[in-house]
Amino acid sequence: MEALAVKNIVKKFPNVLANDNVSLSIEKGEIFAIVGENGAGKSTLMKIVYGLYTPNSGEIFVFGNKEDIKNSHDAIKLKIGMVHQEFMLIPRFTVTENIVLGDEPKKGVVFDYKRAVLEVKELSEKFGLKINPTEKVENLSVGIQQRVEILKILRRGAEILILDEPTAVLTPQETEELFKTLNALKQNGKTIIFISHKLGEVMEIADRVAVMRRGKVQGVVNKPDTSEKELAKMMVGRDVVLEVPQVKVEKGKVVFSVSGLTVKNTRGIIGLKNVSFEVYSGEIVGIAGVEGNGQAELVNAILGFLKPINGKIYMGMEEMKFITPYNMRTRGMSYITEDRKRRGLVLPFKARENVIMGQHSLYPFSNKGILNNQAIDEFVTKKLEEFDVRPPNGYIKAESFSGGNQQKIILAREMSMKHSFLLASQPTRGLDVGATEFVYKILVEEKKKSKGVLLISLELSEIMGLSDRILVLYGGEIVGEVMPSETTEEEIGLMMLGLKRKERVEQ
Amino acid sequence: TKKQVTVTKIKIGLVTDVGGRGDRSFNDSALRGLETWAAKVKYVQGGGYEALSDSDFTASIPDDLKDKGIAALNVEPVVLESKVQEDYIPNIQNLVEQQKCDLVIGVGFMLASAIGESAVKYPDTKFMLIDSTPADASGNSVDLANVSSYLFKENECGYLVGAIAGYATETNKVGYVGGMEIPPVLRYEAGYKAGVKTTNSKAQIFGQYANKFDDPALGKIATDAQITLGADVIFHAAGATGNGMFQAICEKGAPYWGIGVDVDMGLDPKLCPDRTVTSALKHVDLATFDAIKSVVDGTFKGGVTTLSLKDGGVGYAPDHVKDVLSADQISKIENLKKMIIDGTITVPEDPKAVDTWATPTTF
Amino acid sequence: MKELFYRLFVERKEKYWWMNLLVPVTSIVIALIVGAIFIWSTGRDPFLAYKLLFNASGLVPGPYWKSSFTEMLLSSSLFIATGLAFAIAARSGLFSIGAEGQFTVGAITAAYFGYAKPFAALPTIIHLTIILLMVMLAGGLWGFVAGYLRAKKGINEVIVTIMLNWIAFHLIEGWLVTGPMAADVSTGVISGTPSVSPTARLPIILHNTRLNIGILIMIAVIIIIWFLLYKTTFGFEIRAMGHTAVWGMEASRVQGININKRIMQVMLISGAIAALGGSFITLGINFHYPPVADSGYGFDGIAVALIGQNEPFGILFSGILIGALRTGATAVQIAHIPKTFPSIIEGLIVAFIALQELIRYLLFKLVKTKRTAQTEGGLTQ
Amino acid sequence: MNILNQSLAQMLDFAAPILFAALGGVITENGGVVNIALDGIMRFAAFFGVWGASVSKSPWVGLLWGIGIGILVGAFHAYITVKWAGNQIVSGVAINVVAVGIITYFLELIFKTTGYSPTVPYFGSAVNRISIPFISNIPILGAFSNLTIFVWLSLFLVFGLNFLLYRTVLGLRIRSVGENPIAAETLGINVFKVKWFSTIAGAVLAALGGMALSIGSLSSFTNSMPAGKGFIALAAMIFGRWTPFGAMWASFLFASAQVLQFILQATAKGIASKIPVGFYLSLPYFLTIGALIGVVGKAVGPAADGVPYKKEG
Ligand SMILES: Nc1ncnc2c1ncn2[C@@H]1O[C@H](COP(=O)(O)OP(=O)(O)OP(=O)(O)O)[C@@H](O)[C@H]1O
Ligand SMILES: Nc1ncnc2c1ncn2[C@@H]1O[C@H](COP(=O)(O)OP(=O)(O)OP(=O)(O)O)[C@@H](O)[C@H]1O
Ligand SMILES: [Mg+2]
Ligand SMILES: [Mg+2]
Repeated sequence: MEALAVKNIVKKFPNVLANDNVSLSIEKGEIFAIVGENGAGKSTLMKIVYGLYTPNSGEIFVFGNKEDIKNSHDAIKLKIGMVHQEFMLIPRFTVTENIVLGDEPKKGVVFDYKRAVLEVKELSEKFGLKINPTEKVENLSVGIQQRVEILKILRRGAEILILDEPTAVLTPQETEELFKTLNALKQNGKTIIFISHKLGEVMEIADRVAVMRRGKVQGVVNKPDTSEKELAKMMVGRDVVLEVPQVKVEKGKVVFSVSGLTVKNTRGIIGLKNVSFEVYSGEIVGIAGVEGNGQAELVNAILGFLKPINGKIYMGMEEMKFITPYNMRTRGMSYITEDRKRRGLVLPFKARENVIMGQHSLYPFSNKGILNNQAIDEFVTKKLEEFDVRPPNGYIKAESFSGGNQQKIILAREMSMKHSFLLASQPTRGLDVGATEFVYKILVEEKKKSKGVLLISLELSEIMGLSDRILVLYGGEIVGEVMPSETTEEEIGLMMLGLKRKERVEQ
Repeated sequence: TKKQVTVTKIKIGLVTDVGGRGDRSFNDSALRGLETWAAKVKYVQGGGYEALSDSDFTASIPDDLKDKGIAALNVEPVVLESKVQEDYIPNIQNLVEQQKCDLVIGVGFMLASAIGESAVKYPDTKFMLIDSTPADASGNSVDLANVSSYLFKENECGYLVGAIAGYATETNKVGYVGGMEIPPVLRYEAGYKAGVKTTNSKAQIFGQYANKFDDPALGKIATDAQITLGADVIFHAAGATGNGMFQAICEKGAPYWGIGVDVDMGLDPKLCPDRTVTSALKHVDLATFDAIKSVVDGTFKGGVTTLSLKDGGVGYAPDHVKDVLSADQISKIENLKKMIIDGTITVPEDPKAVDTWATPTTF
Repeated sequence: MKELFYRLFVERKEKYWWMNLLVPVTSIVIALIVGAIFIWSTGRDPFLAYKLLFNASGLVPGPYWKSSFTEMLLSSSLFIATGLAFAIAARSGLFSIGAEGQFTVGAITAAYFGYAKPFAALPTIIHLTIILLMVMLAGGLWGFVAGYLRAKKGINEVIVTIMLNWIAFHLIEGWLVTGPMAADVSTGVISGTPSVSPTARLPIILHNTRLNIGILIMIAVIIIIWFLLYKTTFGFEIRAMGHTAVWGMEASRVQGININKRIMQVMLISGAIAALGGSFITLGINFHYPPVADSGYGFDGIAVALIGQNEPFGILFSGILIGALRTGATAVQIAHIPKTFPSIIEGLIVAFIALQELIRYLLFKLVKTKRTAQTEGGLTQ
Repeated sequence: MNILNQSLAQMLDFAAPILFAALGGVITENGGVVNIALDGIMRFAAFFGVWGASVSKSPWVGLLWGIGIGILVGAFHAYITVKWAGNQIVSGVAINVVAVGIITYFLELIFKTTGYSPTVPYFGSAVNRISIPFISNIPILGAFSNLTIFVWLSLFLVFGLNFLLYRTVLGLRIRSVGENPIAAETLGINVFKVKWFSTIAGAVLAALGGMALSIGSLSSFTNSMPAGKGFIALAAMIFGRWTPFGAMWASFLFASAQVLQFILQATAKGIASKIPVGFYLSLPYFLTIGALIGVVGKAVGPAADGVPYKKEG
């Protein structure tokens, strides 16, 4: 039986045709994957189904009936649930409040919080998704937040579950957990639409896969009839190699180091405990770990957003006394952020302004504080081409670029800045295969240019493929230091979960 | 024929200070002199004027001015209110150039420079200035042939109401609420304190400034604070801020008394007539009327006129004085009044001088 | 000039650039129409009211044009000052309601250095320069306090600026003007501070009017601020801060902008500009600080900045517009309309600026079919 | 009654208008709409309350009129900021500016003055007070022995609003909309309806604040009302971290400083009497800043406060 069908959906945005006559049909009880480049129109299509966008034309059928879904309320009534690419959670609310919002148990007008907590507890037990109902969401790791999102839609009895890039922020273990849940839901007859850039996952979980490109459906394939490679090619239009060629570069001197770093996070809890390590020029040091084990504290301490209660940070040999992004950058740090919209870009600024930001006060971009537009334009044009930003027009606002291209703008900026040390925090989060490949290429380039790179990633394969040395963070401590050639994903996985420690390898 | 009448009418322009129409104080008082008395009209809804009935006209003249020869003068009023200081000069300019007024009245000492400058610029127009003499560019007083200034001895009427307060208080504590520390208000304060000191040397005086002429809520809590401290007679010279004083007095009722300022507030049913023991009167209305009359009669002269107790330009209102003071005390007040008129007593103008001021001992 | 042209017509060409000009103009027209209906519904003559208003406003030539036009420019320069003060803070993501207090601080500082003995003997150029510098310093400091507390202590600038307004007001009018700076009433007649010396008066640029160089100074300030915003690294940084303000200016900080320093600098500049406006009222209009000066220019500056869309040249036009409405305001009393009527128009203009989505939608509806209007002009709900 | 009780009672009386308006700000901004129009709304309602009371000779009718205009102005704010996703600050400024112009106009139109309205029956008169004589001599409690219903109402509303925001379904939804409207929308909550409600409810509370001045504590409207109290309320709301009790303490702090200031001024002796009034008068404002530096520090509002919510596409 057909659970959901969209027919000839067209959706225009002021600048793009996001969905160009899209038709798809999804069977009840299947896991249906949609893949496609950044900006292909996947999320847009799902938001239309969920009533968040109104299509310019086209029809939607739910369980065979033509439906007019005007808002999420309608969608919820039709038993459609959606986990959004960007989490739809209220950080200051508790888990329970987030889950029951919109359909609250009540006594008269009074919100019956006690009963809500009980209901959430039952629900989490029933689906095997463990959570603490009274914890505030802002205190949860992203993985647990994901559970909250799923519980939210399950509580509403959704029959059709849409998951838009649910694994982008999950650890392999968490992803495994999620897949178990999804398979169980499928056994219960639920229909699942699954969007992901990680083709391996798609191949693991999906029954059928639709490939979208530039707003159109390229094709729908049965899983057994296809392969990761073929999917990648369908998406991007060419062959994609995600394997990183191992280059060996002579290690130089220390470009960055921390010693005995202990950091309290904004909640006042110690998030990083006595961490020490060095990054040498010409090497990529990977930091592996489950999200919430000190990565954020480490990054924020390096940027000066959190003041360490103990320990020192050095750029080269120089101890950094007053740590601000400005001071770190003038001493030779570049930074790729995990949160490009909030940290990486000034969205309403044009690409050109974003590209020179940070160097804007240097010659030739400015002279005695006055901007030199000609020099800026020349430089930006060159960089946009070099980094293959599409479209290569510096006068378009950053917010109008797709996620992948936004990331390239950030790369163009950070790479062109004079630096000896690169802090790369989850540089491929949410990027499609093409863009991910590009980022990998850039990181290897860095190494070749004898820069030191600190790569923080939740993606174990990424860490294994790129790093020369891997540090594993667990509970704010470095619980192991290994060389990728001498370890396995399993071993690191165990360390990440705090089940194993490994001494520092002496060189 | 009606048209002819309007053409021959003398036009009188008036610029209010920022307080504007309806301040229940000297702007309104000046407007009474111009609109009610000189022009015999009533300001009505939708703007404009309508004729005033004879009975209303008579009723509008207070008892102490009945003998001042107030009668309609067949003039046409043009009133411009000022929103901010910066409006004074453009308003005067408008009245002179566009409205072609014969006399332009500036209400309040804040117009001193504006009138001073304009009088030089328009030597053919006559000006009247209330509460101040005209000022030149450096703020000094100048004598101009086309400006007639009217000053008031607020300290004299302040003194009399202070003397009444000194008798009226049962707690030996009296209060004073000022708007801002500006000359006329300071003169009131000085007179009031001197008056209290004269009739009741034991009395403690609470003084407060709200720094605002237009916030009754502040006047109310200031008064409440004084009542809390034990004051039972309170005088204000604070414009609308003082309305809050009457509000507080009215709410508390007996035994508290309020004293009004500028006009006879004991007659104003909108304030607190039942608990207004007296008011310090300052007849801006009379001064305005007199100035207009001099223009109509052709006797207008430049120079300064200072109105005092002597000529009835200031005074105190009888209101509830009889109910509070004994006959003996009332006659003493009248005595004091006489002594000021004949110069036996000189009331201080500066509150700081009150402490060292020698109080009269026999009266 | 080329740059201005570029900004107005080329850069804004995002499909329907004319919208950016048409929307404010339409707002003004609709506000005037609504105002007329209002006057008419209260039984007064809207035509007469507007005739008086515009004749006296200086916007349209008429019999007394010279004086009304110059008066209009005189008051516009004050609105431009407070408008710019709000705008520059707003552009950097700060919400400053402090122009009111900074304005009065400027006015009192100008009065002091205008009459104080050692300065009063100096030649005009030197005297004025000293005064204006001191004015900007004092106003700048007043703004800086809010900037400092925001930058160093994270204290919301809205509260601090509101409190500082009142503190300025009470200290000036409850202490300085009636105390140490009070004019000697025994030698003069004005209340408040003594008059400033003739060398402290802003030179008149049009004979027989009050129009002085204040407006020229303000135009220069507009150009400087525009240059600062769009041509310098400083402006680059504060615009970045403004754009990222919703997220605590995080992106700006990460990119190496010293936002704390910039916040303090911006508040200093903002305060200095507002104070400059305040000094004009002392040095060009009243020539002393009056005992009561509850002017409201600071709050109107917010409206001016918003009508001018926080753009320096936009504020030039909105400042002139509001200046004209104010200049014409007292004249409407001849038609027995209260002097605050122009405030209604001013508020309505601001309201329609806030409703620009609606106006865009309506304008598109005029020129296009309904469907495209919905997707391109406005939003559907 | 002792001095403490009387001063406390005065403090409550003076705080009420500020508190009402601050509570109005709390509910509006918890729903994600910035409300700098508090001052303007207070002015509208202060006038309409008096007008109603003057026409009907009953303060209760005035109260209804004031609430009515509060609803209208709130709806205007909501129409601009919610329906058309207009800039909330711009809309608030528009209301403030219009209020200045239009109320003076009305004052002249209806009462033929531009200064003050006539006095009208009000809630401060003895018949309209809630008198509890037997507690009048108990310290502190005695302050409550003779308050107007407006003061009581302001105190009850603190509890009421706290209950609404933190205990009821509607409150949960209001806060969710102020924190993350898109999330609320995806859960089927009608964000627009909630915002309309919180904006109008906030305006009604601010309207009560305006009336607490004109027909609550005084008995007439004066043209300068509310003399900047709306902005003080705005500060109190931020100071109180967007919570009802926080707003209450902030309003109390401010009002106590004001009462204290007058008492100090009145009783100043010796050296203290030489201190210029300006210093006394600015005491409340210095205290507020001092409290922010010393105790309160950084305040963080609802996450989506001030961000226009548009439903896209
Ligand atoms: N609200 C919007 N307004 C304007 N354009 C939009 C909007 N949302 C999406 N777009 C545009 O529509 C296109 C499709 O975006 P969509 O988010 O559907 O892509 P996607 O396939 O989900 O990409 P990703 O893999 O990065 O999530 C993009 O080009 C994007 O720029
Ligand atoms: N209102 C808008 N106007 C113009 N562009 C928009 C608007 N809203 C979103 N976009 C753009 O649409 C694109 C797609 O939106 P979306 O949030 O799905 O990002 P994305 O391309 O999927 O990137 P990511 O990989 O980070 O999810 C982005 O480039 C975004 O900046
Ligand atoms: Mg997407
Ligand atoms: Mg996307």
